[in-house]
Amino acid sequence: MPLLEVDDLHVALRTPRGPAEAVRGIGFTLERGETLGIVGESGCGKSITVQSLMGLLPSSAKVSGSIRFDGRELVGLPEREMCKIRGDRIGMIFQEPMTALNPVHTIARQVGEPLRLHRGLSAQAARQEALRLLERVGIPDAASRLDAYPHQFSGGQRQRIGIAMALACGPDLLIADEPTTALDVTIQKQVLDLIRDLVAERGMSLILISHDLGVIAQTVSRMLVMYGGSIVESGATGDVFARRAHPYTQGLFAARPALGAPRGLRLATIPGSVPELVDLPAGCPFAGRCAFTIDACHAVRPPAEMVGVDHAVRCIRLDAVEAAQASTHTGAEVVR
Amino acid sequence: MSSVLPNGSQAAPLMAAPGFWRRALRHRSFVIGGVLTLLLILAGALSYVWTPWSPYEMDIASKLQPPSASHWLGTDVYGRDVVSLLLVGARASILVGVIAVGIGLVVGTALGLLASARRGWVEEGIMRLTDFSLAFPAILSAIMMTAVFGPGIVNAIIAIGIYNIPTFARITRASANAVWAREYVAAARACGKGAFAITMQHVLPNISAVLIVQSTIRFAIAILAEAALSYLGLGTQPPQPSWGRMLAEAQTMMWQAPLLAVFPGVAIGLAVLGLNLLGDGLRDLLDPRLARER
Amino acid sequence: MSLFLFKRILTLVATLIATSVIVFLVLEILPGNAAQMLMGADASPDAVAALATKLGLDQPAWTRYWHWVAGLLTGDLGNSYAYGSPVSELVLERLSLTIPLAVMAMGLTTVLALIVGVTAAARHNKLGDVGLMGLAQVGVAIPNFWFAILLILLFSVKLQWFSAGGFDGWGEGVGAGIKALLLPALSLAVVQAAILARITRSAVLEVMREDFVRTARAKGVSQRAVLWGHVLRNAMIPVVTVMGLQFSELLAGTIVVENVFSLPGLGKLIFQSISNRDLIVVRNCVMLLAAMVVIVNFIVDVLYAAIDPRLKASDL
Amino acid sequence: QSDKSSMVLGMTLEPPGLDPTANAAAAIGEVVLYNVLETLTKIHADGKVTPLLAESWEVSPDLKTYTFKLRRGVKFQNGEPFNAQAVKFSFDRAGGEKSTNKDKRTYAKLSTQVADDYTVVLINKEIDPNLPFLLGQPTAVIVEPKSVDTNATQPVGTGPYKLQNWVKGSSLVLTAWDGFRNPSSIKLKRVTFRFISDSAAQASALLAGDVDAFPRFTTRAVPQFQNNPRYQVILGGSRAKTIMSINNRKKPLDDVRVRRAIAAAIDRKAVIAGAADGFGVPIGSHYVPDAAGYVDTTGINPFDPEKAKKLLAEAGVKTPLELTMTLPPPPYARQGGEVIAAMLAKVGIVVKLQNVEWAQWLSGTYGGAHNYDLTIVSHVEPFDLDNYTKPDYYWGYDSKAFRDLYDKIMTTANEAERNKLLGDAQRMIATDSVNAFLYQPQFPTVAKKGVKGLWTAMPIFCNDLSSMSW
Amino acid sequence: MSSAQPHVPLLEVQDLVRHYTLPRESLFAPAPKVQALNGVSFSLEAGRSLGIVGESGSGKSTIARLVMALDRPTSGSVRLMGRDLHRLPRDQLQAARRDIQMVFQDPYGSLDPRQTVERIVAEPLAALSQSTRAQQRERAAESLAAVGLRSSDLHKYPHEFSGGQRQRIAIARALITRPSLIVADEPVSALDVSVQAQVLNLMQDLQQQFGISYLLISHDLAVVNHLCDDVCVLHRGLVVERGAPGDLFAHAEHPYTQALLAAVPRAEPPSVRKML
Ligand SMILES: Nc1ncnc2c1ncn2[C@@H]1O[C@H](COP(=O)(O)OP(=O)(O)OP(=O)(O)O)[C@@H](O)[C@H]1O
Ligand SMILES: Nc1ncnc2c1ncn2[C@@H]1O[C@H](COP(=O)(O)OP(=O)(O)OP(=O)(O)O)[C@@H](O)[C@H]1O
Ligand SMILES: [Mg+2]
Ligand SMILES: [Mg+2]
Repeated sequence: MPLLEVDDLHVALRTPRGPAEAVRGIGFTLERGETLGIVGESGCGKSITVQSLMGLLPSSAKVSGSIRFDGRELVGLPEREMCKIRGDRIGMIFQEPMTALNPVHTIARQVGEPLRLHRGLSAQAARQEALRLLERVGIPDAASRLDAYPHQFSGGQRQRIGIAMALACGPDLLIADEPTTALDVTIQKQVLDLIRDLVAERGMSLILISHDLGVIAQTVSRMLVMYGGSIVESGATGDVFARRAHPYTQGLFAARPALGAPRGLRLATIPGSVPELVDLPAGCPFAGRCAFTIDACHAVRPPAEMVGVDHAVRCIRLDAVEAAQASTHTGAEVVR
Repeated sequence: MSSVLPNGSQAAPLMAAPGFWRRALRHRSFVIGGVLTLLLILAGALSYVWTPWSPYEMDIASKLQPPSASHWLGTDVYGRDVVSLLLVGARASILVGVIAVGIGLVVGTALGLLASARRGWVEEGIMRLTDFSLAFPAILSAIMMTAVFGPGIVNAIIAIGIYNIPTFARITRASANAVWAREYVAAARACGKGAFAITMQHVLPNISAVLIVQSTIRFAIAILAEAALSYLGLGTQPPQPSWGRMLAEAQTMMWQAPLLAVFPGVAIGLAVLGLNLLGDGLRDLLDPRLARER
Repeated sequence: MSLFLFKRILTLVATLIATSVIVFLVLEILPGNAAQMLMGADASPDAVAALATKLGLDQPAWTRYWHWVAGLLTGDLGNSYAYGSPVSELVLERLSLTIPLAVMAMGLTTVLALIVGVTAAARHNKLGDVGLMGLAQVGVAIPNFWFAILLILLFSVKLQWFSAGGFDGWGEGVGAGIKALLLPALSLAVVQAAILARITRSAVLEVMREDFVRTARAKGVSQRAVLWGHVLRNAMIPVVTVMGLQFSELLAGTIVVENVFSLPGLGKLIFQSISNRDLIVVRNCVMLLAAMVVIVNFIVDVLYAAIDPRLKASDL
Repeated sequence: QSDKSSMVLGMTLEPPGLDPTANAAAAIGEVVLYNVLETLTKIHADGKVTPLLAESWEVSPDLKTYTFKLRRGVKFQNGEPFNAQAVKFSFDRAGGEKSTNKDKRTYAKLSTQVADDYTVVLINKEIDPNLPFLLGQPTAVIVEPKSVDTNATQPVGTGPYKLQNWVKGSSLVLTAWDGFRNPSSIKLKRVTFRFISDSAAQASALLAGDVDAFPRFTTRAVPQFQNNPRYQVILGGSRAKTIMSINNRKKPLDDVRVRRAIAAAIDRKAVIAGAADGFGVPIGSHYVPDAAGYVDTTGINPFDPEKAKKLLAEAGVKTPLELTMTLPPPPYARQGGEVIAAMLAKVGIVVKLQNVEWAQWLSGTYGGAHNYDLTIVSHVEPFDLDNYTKPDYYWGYDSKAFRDLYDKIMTTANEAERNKLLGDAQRMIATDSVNAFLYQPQFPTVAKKGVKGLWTAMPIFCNDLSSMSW
Repeated sequence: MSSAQPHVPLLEVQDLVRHYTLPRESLFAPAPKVQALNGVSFSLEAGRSLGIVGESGSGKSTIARLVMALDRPTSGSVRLMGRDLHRLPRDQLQAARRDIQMVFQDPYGSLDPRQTVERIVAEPLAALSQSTRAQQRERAAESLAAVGLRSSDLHKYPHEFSGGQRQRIAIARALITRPSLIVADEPVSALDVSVQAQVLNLMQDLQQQFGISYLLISHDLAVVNHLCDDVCVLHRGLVVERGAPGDLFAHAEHPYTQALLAAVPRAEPPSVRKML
């Protein structure tokens, strides 16, 4: 049995301008010990997806479909039950290390909180455990800094504290929602290395969200590319990087300025902007921004098509895309 | 301060925006608040041309009558018509609220803005000044002013207004400091804008929500403060009625004619409610983030 | 920390000096004097003059100012013109009522406001929120003396649980004292609580949007525990600011409620002393109030630092 | 009330000290007079004067020499004996150079001689037939020489009660003094005075049972007690005269016709209803019905707005005539002012009301430049017709005829004759319409049903505890 | 001006030092100091662009603030076309600001939410107060057009735009005075890749079109590489290495630069890397 099975997940958010379908029929599975990356433009529904796994959506959100975690259905699970899973079976690391920690509680308290909650540890025992965790995530001189407050740590250290907190109860699944976006490259590297090591060490499953393809490439074995609330491409990281079957995936890759590329070269951009969630088109959400758009694209949402082993793409113009790719594949876009 | 004057005023661009009134009329609390406030103003205005009875005419023989067809809300201890008193009393209450809050708002906000624009010892000085004036509660300064200049609505208003100054100054400074720390202010400074222009164009509009809400709360407090001052004989002077004075007078009659205290109480409550709702509504409507629908 | 203290003390001294001059000058303008007031209309004029001499009222203003300030420095506040007893005694007596009353009122205010504010914020825009905030709206609009009379009507006259007023000091026991102050404290607290509840609500709502709340929830902390354990303390800064203002207001602004409950509070003493032209009492009371406001501000600042570890005392 | 030996009395104002010889506040007398400190004579509710510390007294035919025989075996509460020396000390001190006694002038005219330990002879420089009454007032208390400096806080007297405890601003407790000469006559062992200034609070204190009796209760709240079987309401007259004083010096008020017009514009009944909630008796002159020699003068200037207008026209006053009325803090003044202003408006006199504090009233209206047109005040002094003999008094009435008449009153020993002259004096003031005489206030006392011994009338303000019981 | 005048670089920063004094911990101990900049010098020729990279806290933003004269240096000078900005009288500084504009990191925080786009974009002109409202509007529309926005956007408010569009508005504001230098403090780090690309392209276009120089601050080496002729690597308030980006990244000498380069994640999965 896979650890996580998501099937036809829909999330509708109530907004002043009507309901917005932020997630539209997502499905994927995650085995124990597997690492999964999610990439996509800002606002495409990455965070909403993982928040629905955690049951952390705003109360205005309507979730339908199925999320089976370790065989248990999470959709519609009462809040009390969900509280027991959160932080215990599923841990989460957030994007902003600067604001994700409570500024008025000591770090020992914050790291020990899940332990007290789920393991029933005494304050003293939780503190001991917190010390162990903080040492494990590499907070220097952790013993003397247990009673320090978040603002007394650097961004990288804070993110480590966040990781320690997520790992406190040894979850089966670790979700990291853009854990390094706010950090500079050297720190980012440390944090990602740490997450990788910990996942390997404990045999956890990992879901990592990022819009940095470099981060995804180095951290996860499988990836999903999301756009407009649905998965447009999924597969093993290597396959997706090699094939870039969906035009949107191509756009994402092309837009990235590469180190060492000749100066003055224009970056390829994706014209237009992400469609409004409130009035998403009936067809392919990327239709209109895509160079390969034909009328059929607007008509109906493209079905998933397998283009390789475990490599699915939702595009009806795959042939045209592939043809174009072959002809314009120049060195300019090649990553070194 | 910069020699550059702001180019044209902020001129409430949102108010002028074509959709403003359309949106406003769909905003529930704005409409309810607006109606109540309008009623308050109308009551005051109406009293200039018409009241069911003379609010000054005493008829001691028919004192303390319960509500009836001729006296809709009954009569007071001098046999005056309560409805007429309420209508005329609205004037004084509006006056107290508007001017007392106005004084506090204008002077206090100016001081608060100055403190946060200048920082350093100016800020320190202004803040200590507010500390100092807070040591004089409104009632105390009212008592002193009354003792020196004699009681009366004007002195009461000034005393309450003065008391509002430090409150507004503190609130303004706190929120203005937050605005000064924002990047768009740095951007404006990078453009070469002076402190005055930044204050008028960036700081003030961005703290307006806080000020609007605070003003409506303070308005309520001012009306009640006038009531308290009247209760001590320091507020509106007879025969001029005010809601506060009616309440204070009815208070001595609580045991015989409890309704007399209910009517002005309800009037104050409604006025305050109306203004608060109006303030909340205005705050929402003036916020461009909430204003536009695409 | 010590620099901070030093600055504070300097502020206190400067405030007090300014207060002393202004208070003295303002009071000098008041028409009438204590001797005349004490002797009343029918008194023989020479008796009035004799009293004025006895009280030192016939000395020039600056001499009196100097005597007063010199007295302050040596801790001698002088004797009340009206009561004849030392001002310090008189004021201490009043403070033994006013401070407990203000503290009780503030305590009630805080408890009421936090419960209402947090509960309303938790039910943001739902029926409970609208209802509670409507109640707060009404609370702001209720004149406190009016509410005080309602309390008396219910609890003293109808139920006879409490006496309708008066306070016989703490000599009768702490329980009796608290009982005597409960209704006044409640009637003071209702309006203040209504204001504070609104502020609490918006502060809590603001904090609830912050990222760390989500972090806490992701740890499996329940909605309620997040609210009281994580959110509230972060929301306390604006709440404490307003509490400081309210407390200062309570120290002297309770004359009306003191009247309704016939309590011998500081506000009433000041009011009485002004009308009696017992200026020596007024002057000293205002000085005391000024000092207390500065001290309350200081406490508020210390509270800030206690609430939010990011604000070290040295930054204040 | 289960405990029959104690009682709680309500009082509107708190005394500022407890020494009636140093401070004029009426509240002092209400607490200490006859209870802690005693006088040679005692005034009773009906106005009669009986011996107290004096056993008897004799008056010389010229009304100038009084010989008092003092009670023997009386001790002060500090153990010192009461005797003629104490009396001489008290009166000399009251009239002395440094005296701050309100009635300093009265005592300055007295010379006190000790005939023997228990006999005192008082020689009055001027004739005052009311001297025995005056000697029963709070300012005439006999004090113990060693205690005079601390009487304000620790009064030492010869009376049945001692000060037990005083919570300033709230309440004061007197307990029976076991050294009193006649302890068995004292039924209440412990009496608490509770100070409640707010009128609604007064009512609630009675209703809540916090207070057993409330003399001089706020008139506003009386009606609800009148038909409540749990309470008794006693209405008593007083020697007080509530009047609207007119500044006789100012134009056009110096014209008697204008003053008469003002008087004629005022409906006393309505004023009583408005200012005193009906608790008053109309008076036509500066004299009250309970006092000796009273004549009804209310007919001299009856309520007649038409006549008022006519009088104004006669006097050549252009209407609207604008006047200010300066009002001191008591409710009777503030409320009465409002009512009278409304009445005067009807005859073309526009009155601007100006509320002032007592201190301002004393320094600006009553004293100083007498800068006012009209004011309302209650004159509570029992015998104060002599104020009409003082041209520099605040209303500025300057009439030789009246001065002569008053001199004659003071030198007339025969009581009937004196009363007749007093009647003439009342008529003269009323005819000259010096002030607008409004009413004699009635002071309601509200008490629980069982309280006995409360004064029905109030010639002076005092709470005679020795007569009270359950 | 005579042609004989010696060559003056557009921007010359000399020995810039900025120490921040932290609040005293005790009355007697000296106040602690943060040495944000310890003597930074560089110069920038007209028409060229300089990138400044470095880790968080290395003093990048401090340089930007000093160059913009938003803050005073502890010592050192900032010369814009020969004029020392920190010594100019107020009115001349104001005039000098016409030549130098800034784009901030945060597209959400750097636009006043209560002002229309028109007012935001025209703000630098308004501050110079030499033009009428109508002129300002016209220039604002031009400026918006230059960044690819419509003039109908003039009346909208910032919240109505996406992050990339907001950053365009910020750039339009910087452009409106036709400055010779734009200081951009992390202009794209808050944006996701596809929007980032739009903004970088735009900046590049404008550079070509108007000959604007950028002082580009970033911690993303690729971004600097994309836009700049020169790069300074900042480390603990000092410039540790500088040069053309291509050379620098190919042959980094300073260990910190090397660490920086090594940390950049490569957008290639392990399998691909193995293949190479
Ligand atoms: N509470 C909410 N109410 C209404 N709409 C929301 C809410 N939260 C998110 N959205 C919308 O849902 C969509 C998906 O949001 P989500 O946070 O999942 O994006 P994301 O992919 O995580 O983007 P980013 O990379 O910027 O974090 C966005 O368009 C967003 O505006
Ligand atoms: N106002 C200030 N007071 C005290 N220290 C400051 C202040 N501003 C900046 N610093 C300190 O100066 C140093 C340099 O700050 P600066 O903001 O220039 O860094 P940066 O390179 O822009 O970093 P980032 O990449 O995080 O934006 C930092 O250690 C910072 O903590
Ligand atoms: Mg997200
Ligand atoms: Mg920076």
